[in-house]
Amino acid sequence: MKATEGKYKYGMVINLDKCTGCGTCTVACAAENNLSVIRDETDKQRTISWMQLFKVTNGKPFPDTEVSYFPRPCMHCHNHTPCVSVCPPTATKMDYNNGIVSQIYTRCIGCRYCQAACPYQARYFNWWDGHFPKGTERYLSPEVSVRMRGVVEKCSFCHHRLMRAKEQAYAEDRRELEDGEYITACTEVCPAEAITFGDLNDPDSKVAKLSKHPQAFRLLERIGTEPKVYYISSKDWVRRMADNYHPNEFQPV
Amino acid sequence: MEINRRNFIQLLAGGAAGIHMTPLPWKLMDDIAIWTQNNWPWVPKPEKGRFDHEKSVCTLCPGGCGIEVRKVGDRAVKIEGRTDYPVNPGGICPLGAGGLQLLYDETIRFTSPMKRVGPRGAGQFTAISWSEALATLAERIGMLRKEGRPEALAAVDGNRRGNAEGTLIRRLLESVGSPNYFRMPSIEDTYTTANLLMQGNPGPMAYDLENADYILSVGPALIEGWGAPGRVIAAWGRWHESSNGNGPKVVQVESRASNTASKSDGWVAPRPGTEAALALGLAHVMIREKLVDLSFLSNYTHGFEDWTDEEGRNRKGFRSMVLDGYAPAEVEGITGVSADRIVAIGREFGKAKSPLALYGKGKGNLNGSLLECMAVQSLNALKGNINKPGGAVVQEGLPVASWADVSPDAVAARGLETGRLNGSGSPRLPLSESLVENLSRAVLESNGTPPVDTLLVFAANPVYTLPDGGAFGKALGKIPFIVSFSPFRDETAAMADLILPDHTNLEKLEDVVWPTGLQYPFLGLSRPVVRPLYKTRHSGDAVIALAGKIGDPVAAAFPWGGFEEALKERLRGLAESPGLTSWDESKPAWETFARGRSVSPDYDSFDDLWDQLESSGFWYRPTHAFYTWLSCFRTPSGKFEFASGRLEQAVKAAAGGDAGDGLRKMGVEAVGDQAYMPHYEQTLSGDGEEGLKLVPYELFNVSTDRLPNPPFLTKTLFDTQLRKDESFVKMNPATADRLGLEQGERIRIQSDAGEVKARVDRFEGAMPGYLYLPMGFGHTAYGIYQKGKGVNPMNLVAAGKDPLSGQSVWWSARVRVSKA
Amino acid sequence: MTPLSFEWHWNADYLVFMGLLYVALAVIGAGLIYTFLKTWMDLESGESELPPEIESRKKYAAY
Amino acid sequence: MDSALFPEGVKRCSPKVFLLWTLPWLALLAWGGLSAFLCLWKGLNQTNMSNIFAFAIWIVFDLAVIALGAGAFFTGFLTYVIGRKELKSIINAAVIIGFICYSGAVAMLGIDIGQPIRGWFIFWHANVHSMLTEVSFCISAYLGVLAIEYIPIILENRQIEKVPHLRLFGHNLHHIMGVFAATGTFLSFFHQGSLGGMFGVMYARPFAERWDFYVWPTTFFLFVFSAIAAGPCFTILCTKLTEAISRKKLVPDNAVQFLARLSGWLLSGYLVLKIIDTAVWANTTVPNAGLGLMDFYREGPYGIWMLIAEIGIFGIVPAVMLMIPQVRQNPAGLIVACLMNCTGIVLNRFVFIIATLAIPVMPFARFWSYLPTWQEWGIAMALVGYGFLLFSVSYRYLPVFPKEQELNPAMNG
Repeated sequence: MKATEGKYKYGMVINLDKCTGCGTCTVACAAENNLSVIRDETDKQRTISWMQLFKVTNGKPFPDTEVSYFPRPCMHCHNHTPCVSVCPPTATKMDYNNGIVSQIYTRCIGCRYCQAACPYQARYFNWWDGHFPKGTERYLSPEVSVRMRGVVEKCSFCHHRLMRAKEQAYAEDRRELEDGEYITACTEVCPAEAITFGDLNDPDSKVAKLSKHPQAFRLLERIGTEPKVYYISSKDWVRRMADNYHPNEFQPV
Repeated sequence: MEINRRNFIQLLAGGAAGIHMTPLPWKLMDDIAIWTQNNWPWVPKPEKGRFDHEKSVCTLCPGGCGIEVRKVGDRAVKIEGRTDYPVNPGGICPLGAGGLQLLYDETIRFTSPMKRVGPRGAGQFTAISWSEALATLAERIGMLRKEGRPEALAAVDGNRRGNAEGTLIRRLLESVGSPNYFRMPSIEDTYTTANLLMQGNPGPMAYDLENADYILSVGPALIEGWGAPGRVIAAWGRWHESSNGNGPKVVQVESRASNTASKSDGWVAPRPGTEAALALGLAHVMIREKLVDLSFLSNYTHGFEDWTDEEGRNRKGFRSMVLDGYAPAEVEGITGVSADRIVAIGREFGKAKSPLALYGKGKGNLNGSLLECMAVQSLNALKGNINKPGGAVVQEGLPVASWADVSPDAVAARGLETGRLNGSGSPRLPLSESLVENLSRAVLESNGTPPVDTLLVFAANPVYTLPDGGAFGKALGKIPFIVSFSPFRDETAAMADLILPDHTNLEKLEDVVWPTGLQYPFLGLSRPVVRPLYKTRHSGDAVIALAGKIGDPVAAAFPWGGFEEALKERLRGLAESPGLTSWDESKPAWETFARGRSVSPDYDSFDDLWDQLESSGFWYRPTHAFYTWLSCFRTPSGKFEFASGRLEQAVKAAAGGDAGDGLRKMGVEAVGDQAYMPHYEQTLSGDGEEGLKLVPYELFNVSTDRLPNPPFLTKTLFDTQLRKDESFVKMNPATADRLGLEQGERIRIQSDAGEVKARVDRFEGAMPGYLYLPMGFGHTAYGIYQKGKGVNPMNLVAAGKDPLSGQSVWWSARVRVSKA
Repeated sequence: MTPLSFEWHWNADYLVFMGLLYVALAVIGAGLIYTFLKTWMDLESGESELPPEIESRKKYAAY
Repeated sequence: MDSALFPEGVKRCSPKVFLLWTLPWLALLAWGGLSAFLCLWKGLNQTNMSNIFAFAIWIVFDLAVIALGAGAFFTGFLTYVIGRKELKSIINAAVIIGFICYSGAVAMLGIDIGQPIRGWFIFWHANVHSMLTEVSFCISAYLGVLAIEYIPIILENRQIEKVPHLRLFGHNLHHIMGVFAATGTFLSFFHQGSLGGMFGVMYARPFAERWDFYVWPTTFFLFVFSAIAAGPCFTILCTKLTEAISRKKLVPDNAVQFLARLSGWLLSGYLVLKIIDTAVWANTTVPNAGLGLMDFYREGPYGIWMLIAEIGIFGIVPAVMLMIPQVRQNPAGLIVACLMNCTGIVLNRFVFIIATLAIPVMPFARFWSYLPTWQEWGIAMALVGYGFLLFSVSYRYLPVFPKEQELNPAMNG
């Protein structure tokens, strides 16, 4: 299953120096994508949060302690996408034309093999039917279907926003989208503008340039999943957190 | 062909076989599968409708970010940032992004006026009509006036200082005849008082941090909700643009490895409550090493050098005080920060071109310490970085118009002459406007008829948010009649007898006055983006209607048809002042501001201005008269005062001559000249032996103020902050080892005010000897996502008083810990 | 999934995998049909009168 | 009372005793029924599975019983395809055990998936690249084969046998059983393999990942190998247990000894491959992922003991025991060796499922622990209850052990 390169390859760069760990991306994602709420949202093993914050510390004692955050959307792995290849009813697929890994909720049978195969813990199962306190079904967006229990879901790079942007472009008689015309909800909302989103295949796009930044890296790069989500950090200890290294192997930039 | 049984069956069988040769059955099977899976009756199906966007301003915190609400038909489906708003270029905060869960969750809101039917606190209400509700209240107020004790009407208001609704409420009390209008504490109290004492002008604190090149942030949760979060975090992002390494150096002063501390370029961790000593230690280094702006100090400040007062006495100046009392070694002893570090930071600050020292406490939802704020501001003064681009800017308030004065009748005039119940403004506490904690004390300590008969609560949830160990809630038990104007079923509303629910932010017209810390005058107009969902009413309208029902002379003080009319009259002032209602996205307001050119207004009349305000949602003036040091200070000396003349006058007035007595009454321990200057005094709550201290801390991604926390925000939390119904208290592993506590172990934390249970989170970034308990949890009201989740540290903090201001010391409290 | 399904791809992966599956199912199906037919024919031809002991079981005694 | 249904010439306990015997198993079934109802009605939130432990005790049970049930396909293969006639005395038991294991596993999977009514989507929208698709296809087809193999045994019931149509049908099925057995072997081989492949292909989880041989990772072959090494031992254990409970000798020693000897050799062969595989993995996959072998054995209870126990204690030891005639001919030795063999294989499945998921891959991801809820235990235990019940009923009413009469002449009534 060799990935045939498509025309577009949407990806993301998250600057961890800018990221303040505020969690707005998580909230905006939940609001944009009709994420369900379970009764106990502190159950971190079972809550659904497509954009999840991971907290890391440098492990030094007080007062040299530092914390940092990895906001983690779906990586939309480009190479032999681990979840896509294992899904028995083809409920998840990568669209080679834009690189987005989709999830068909009405197709998913809930076997959770994809969750087992994903090393980024980016996939979430609906252990419950979504709980919508009285009245809150009114904020649900018609652009994203509400999931039923028993299916797996994950970040879609706000695929419906791509559709929206394309429709807008067609309406204006344009074939191509401008850089920044299609961005995800988390990119849009980030108060520090730490997230950049766009087409990695377009050499002029901001995201493509940032992805080539010397301090740019990806999570678990050596496993070979080729994620389309990059991070930038000026801190060695943060960069070291992104992958497993043998002793003395890590090279500070 | 004859149809008989045999060939009918043949036909059927043939047809059945044949149809399987076509894709039809397979396609049908597929469609049926998908159709059934999409139609589970309990999975909501969002209605479709026309897509729309409405611009407004967020009022969920004092930050006032520009928002754009995406709508489908009549429904608001998403809150997003606005890129055409000068404060926040596109981004918002988690609470703002999750705001629709507050709007639409019926289980946490009041859907119509209510009167209490169950016992107080049980939250059992029955719906009544608005006319009945207002009549009940008007009658009660009329009765108080008839009985000649209008001062028994009190109001606690969470509106920001100077907004139209808050001013209306104050006006209601004034016209009825009660001086007992109290505003909920906030960092603004500290800022305005410090500015009054040192600069002679009670304007808002205006920090031009985008143009500073070194930022020493003493206490504010710089990237975790302080000021206008949209503005500060956007600046933060710009500073860390990978392509430019020329952002300012940011040094955070805080006792815990918060996000701000960790993400800053430097972190200094003094013991909580010793920040003033640290600031003065830095001042010591700067003065000793002559890293100060001597020309500013000698020409435009008072009390830097030793001086002689009018009576000819020799007075000590700031310089001698700092050099004598705050040597790095000494400061190390107080703060725990090494002398080397103090010297290093002092030098960095002193050598920077435009270093800015910011003061704050967390998000700023509660007050800070007045002496600390003054000490930090004196660092800016030492560098002459006052009223300069990249400095602390001296600003007047917004140029809004005042309404015609109230003319109280005899009853009201007599009522207004009674002393305020909280003692604020009295000689004992001349520097504070509102001390809500003292109100509860006055009520609790009263015998016989309580001094408050009817309490109105607006836009506040004091039962939960006040750092008073639960005293306010207890006081409510003694107040005969409580009226809540809260749109939410909060703790205070649960104690109320009458509910007159306000709209929530997206349903309400509001003026958003001057986001905290912003360097230029700014007013946002928050417009309703959805029609009110329930039978709620704008509190401004409710107040005006109430005044009408009370009758003259109260009614006469409210000549407006409604809140909008009153607001418009107030905003007329803006039309007479140069300002802008539009913004060019390519020119950040702070850049324009620093250039200091004058602006020509983009409106020519009030009507024009109002139209602009309604569409753009803001008015601002990105210009300033910098370096006007001869005229900008309105202190008794006309200069920036290290030694506050106004304070000295107040102390004298308080004690009738004996300065020491006056100072003691204000809670100041220091004696002599340093008492009038920024100096360090220990601030701590609770009695008992030296030992563990509790520091309540705020999380950016949890609503810690009056608003309930939307469940989406809980998704961003870690389960070392809240797990199931238990809060986690952070402590240094060394401290935990000393107490024999493992990760996750349950403990009981006790103070003189109360006791809570929590679980241990061993965290290297916590200062040894201190416990850090998150705020925003432990509600006893609202819905299933808030009620009973964790504990409220405010139940443990009580009694400590900040010197001079008399406000609460909530940032450090003595506690005891035992295993639970 | 059949070659008529919209997701079907005419490539080796599908042909081998689905092919083998259908072969296995066909063998099982054929076996069953054969047994049914044989039983039916045996009954028709009157060979239903087997000895009370099933032959095959008798054979066990030999081991 | 029900003696008319017994196979000819054998003795069975009274209905009362039998009823008493079934009670605990019925109780397990009831517990499982309640659990299943809750899981289907309220959803999988009734379990302690999570986004971390996406697979849990049910999948461990599933894989374990499928490995142990491999006795059916392997014995069938030896009996019908290779023609080892002595195994005819045990093939019925092996088939029934296999049927129990597979039907139980499939039923459990039906509850385990979040959307049971969409289960058929695997077949309908098959992703032919997924190992789980291969598993599902082969398991369901093989369950059909097992049913076909089971039918003639049912038809041999004394009363059913009286119906000529059915007797003849059973007889004819018997005749071409070789075809089914061969197909079953083919299917079973692929799903045992693809069950292993499921884990080996998870290349983003270095703990499970194994290098590829053609389209299959080595775990494909290791799972097949380990299943045929353990399956016969489980069949032996089941027959020995039946013998112990019924206090009768049911299977001639030659059949048992043949299976035991074969198991010993297969297990040894498997272990050689497993050790090579582990060594290769530890020296290629693991360092390529930036890890050392011991990095996997740090989290919670999942220490290096797993590897030692799986390969050493419950691998090499039973293999040696089974290969030594004196040991395997000793009744106690045989039982212990078979038990250890089965334990080792179950442990292997456990490690591949639970440890794989428990060990975080991202350096900053944390370790979570997992304990099943009573509902999860209920459904797992229902499988045990169902197994005992079906086997007991089969034993009571069907000629499961053709040599029973011969081996117990004294009881001939």
